[in-house]
Amino acid sequence: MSDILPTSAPPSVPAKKIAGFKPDLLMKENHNLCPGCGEPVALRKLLEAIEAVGAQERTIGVIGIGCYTSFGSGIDVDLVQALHGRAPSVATGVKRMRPETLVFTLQGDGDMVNEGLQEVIHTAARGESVTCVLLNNGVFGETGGHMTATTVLGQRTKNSLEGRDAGYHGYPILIGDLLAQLEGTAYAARGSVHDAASVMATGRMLRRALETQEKGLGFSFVEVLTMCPTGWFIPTAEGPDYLDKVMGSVHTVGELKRKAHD
Amino acid sequence: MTRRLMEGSEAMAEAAIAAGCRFFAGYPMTPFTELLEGFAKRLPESGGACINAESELEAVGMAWGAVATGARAATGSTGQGLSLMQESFSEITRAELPLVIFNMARGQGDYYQSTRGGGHGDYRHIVLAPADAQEAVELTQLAFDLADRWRNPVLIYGDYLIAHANESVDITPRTYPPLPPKDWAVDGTLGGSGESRTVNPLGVDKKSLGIDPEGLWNRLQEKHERIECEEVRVETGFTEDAELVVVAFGSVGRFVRHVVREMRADGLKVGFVRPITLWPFPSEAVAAAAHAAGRVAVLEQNAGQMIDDVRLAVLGAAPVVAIGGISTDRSGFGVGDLLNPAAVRGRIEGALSTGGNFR
Amino acid sequence: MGDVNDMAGTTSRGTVTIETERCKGCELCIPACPPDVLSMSTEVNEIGFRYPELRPGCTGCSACLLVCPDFVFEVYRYETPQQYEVTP
Amino acid sequence: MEREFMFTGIGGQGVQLGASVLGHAATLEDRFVMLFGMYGGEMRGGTTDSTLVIADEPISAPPIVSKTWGAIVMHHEYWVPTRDKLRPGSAVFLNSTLFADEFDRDPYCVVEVPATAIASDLGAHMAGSMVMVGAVAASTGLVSLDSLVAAMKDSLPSYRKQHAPLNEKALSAGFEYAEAGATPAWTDG
Repeated sequence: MSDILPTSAPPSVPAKKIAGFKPDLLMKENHNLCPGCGEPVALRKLLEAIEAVGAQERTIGVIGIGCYTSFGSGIDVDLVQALHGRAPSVATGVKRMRPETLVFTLQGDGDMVNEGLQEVIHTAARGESVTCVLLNNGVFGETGGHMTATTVLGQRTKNSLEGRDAGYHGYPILIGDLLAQLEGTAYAARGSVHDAASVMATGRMLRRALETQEKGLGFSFVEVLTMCPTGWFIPTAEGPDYLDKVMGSVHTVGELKRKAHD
Repeated sequence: MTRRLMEGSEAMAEAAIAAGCRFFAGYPMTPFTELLEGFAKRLPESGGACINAESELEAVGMAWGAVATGARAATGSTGQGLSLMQESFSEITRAELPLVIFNMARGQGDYYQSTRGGGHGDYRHIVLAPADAQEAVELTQLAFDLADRWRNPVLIYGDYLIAHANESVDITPRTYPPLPPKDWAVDGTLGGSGESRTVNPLGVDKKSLGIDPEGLWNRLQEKHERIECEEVRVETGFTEDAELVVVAFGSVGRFVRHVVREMRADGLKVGFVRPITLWPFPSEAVAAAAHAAGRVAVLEQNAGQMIDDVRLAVLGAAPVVAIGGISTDRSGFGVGDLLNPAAVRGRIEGALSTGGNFR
Repeated sequence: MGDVNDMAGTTSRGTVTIETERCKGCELCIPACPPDVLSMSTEVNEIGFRYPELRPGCTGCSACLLVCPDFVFEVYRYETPQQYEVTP
Repeated sequence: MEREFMFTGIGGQGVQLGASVLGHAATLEDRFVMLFGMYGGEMRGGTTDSTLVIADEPISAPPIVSKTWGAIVMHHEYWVPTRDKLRPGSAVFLNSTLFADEFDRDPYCVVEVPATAIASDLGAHMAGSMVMVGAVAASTGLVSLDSLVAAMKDSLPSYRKQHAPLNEKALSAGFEYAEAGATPAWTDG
């Protein structure tokens, strides 16, 4: 083991720091999300995107109910905590009263696609100038891995133990594709955080979504596929592969709509 | 001349806007619809926004967001629609947001819903029950002041008659004592400073980096106790020498007040107590009137809901009888046979002469 | 990063710091590392998790930082690449 | 002093507009007014009524009254429930062109106005309620003709503004037809 290098302190020889622990808009490094969770990775990119568009001092976030909710208290932008499903409506009220701000929502798939499906659809249809971010892992992580409206066929969850069966449980909703069809949606994309390249691509999507809002083009939406090894009952190290192969084969990654952009 | 003849709904919308309301969201439902129309017509020209929401759930969510920014905002519906909004009301109250809510109810069957906190958890709304359009205008303006003063939702309990009768009203904005600054509201400007804000129903303080539900609960309960001490409003009439006191609220209270005046003119010793705040309930006024008269009748347009509060106020010191009942028409808007001075008089005379069905 | 393999194990163009005490041992950084110079420790940290350790050959590409859910990495690029003797 | 009126008829006869014009005219004269219209789901053809209370102080009466000081009856179709709310001595204004019902007139002060006929002569057969309102104003002294005209102009929706001149003629015709002060509303002047 003699070739293990010291990593507890910055290098003593001349070197340039190219990336730090956390985005500036995060107040603390610690959080209580599970090992291998994809949500903090997506949230890092969201905060970096806010910094990239220079909206640190005029951003208001609306947070739904899910594992990421606890993470929210450590984000250094103004926040409104909404109920399960209601974030797009709450964001609508925020944006209408504070049109000069950058308004984003953060919801999980249970929050957005189960409980609040009509709210996000109507918000998109109205072309509301907000950016809705979906952290999609196909399960209710916080309750312990139950089936959601985005769980893919064959996926095992606590209430689809033999795998989601179309005849019994119905089909998953591809929410990004659904929202992209609406006239009020100016930008829609689906990213993933299963590897470094995907994380970087997701960061670009988030930035484009925020830019869409800044330009007043309409509703913008980014869905981020995230790992939930705890809710999927698999080892953390297998999370990225599972996300890519199982979820990513149905919820296909890529930009879904880019209206009048650039 | 400052009085104008206006439909109650229109007057309430104008009064709200005169009080600084800049956001409204609602979903059409009779007899609430005209209030929504009033806001839709007048808010844009006042620099505000009125959204014809796709459901009551969305309406309350939008109002929630608007009020979180520090704007004066309101939503409403009939009791049916408010049932859909209750989950949000619970959270909005716990987030200490000054939302104003209009219940243009179909009758008085929503008394429990309004005063007990129709949703989950321990909470109360200040509930104001106007008897006519002028009072509806005044209570609408007061509602925005009370909501901001206490950082607590205020609900206005109206009905079909309040909504649809045209009356002479004066909408001149009232002035109130200075309010505390809204230093809790989100405007985005503190991002990245380490001082950014969070509006939440969980007792989260960003500095503490955790939730404090017990601290939040204690603070809310202490606030609600102070509201109970300071915000009781009630109208009483002829209670000093009454042999029977009739308790009624809202439009029904207006019928009772009118009929009691007529009966007094005819030499009958009846009095009335009309709670203007349903919560906090004017227990002391009810108790004093009951002790003086020795008999209490409650006339409400339901199977007996406010009568619980009357009995709690009277604490067995006088018999309390229900002389109301449902009063509906074919349309279900709560305008039925009981809403008639002759019918109201019949009920009160029954209680006065026979003692009624005192339980 | 096409020349990474040539340098693996001998030359480091960059390095990382690792806040091992905050690591939850998810191992996502291990396959994410293009030059494959991260491996899990045999020891555990204060909260009971194994954590990544760095061997020579880091390019300073930041992939580990990008995929880490617990923000334990900081990434540096050397002004002059560092040479290391490697234990066979 | 409070004066209650029931204004009744068939939907489309201008009952709601007539009551509104009277109410707005009284408002212009700084009276307190309450106006509550009831009508069926159908816009025209059904029975319709409006309760109008005018007072010189804040109104005590609720929007639905049991007894009225006066009634304005555009058609016999709705006569019986209207009659049931009258007090002895109540003023009753009958649209005699269309009213075809027999009843004991002794308890009431009945004023017959051929409102529809007068309106037709003016070339405005729809303006019968305006004739009636003019007659009520003259007979009761409730409001002045000037206030009625001003209130009528205020009450017309924008898409009906072209009817204002004929409505004004109808108000004047009714005002001239009725005997001034026959059924005075304000005994204190």
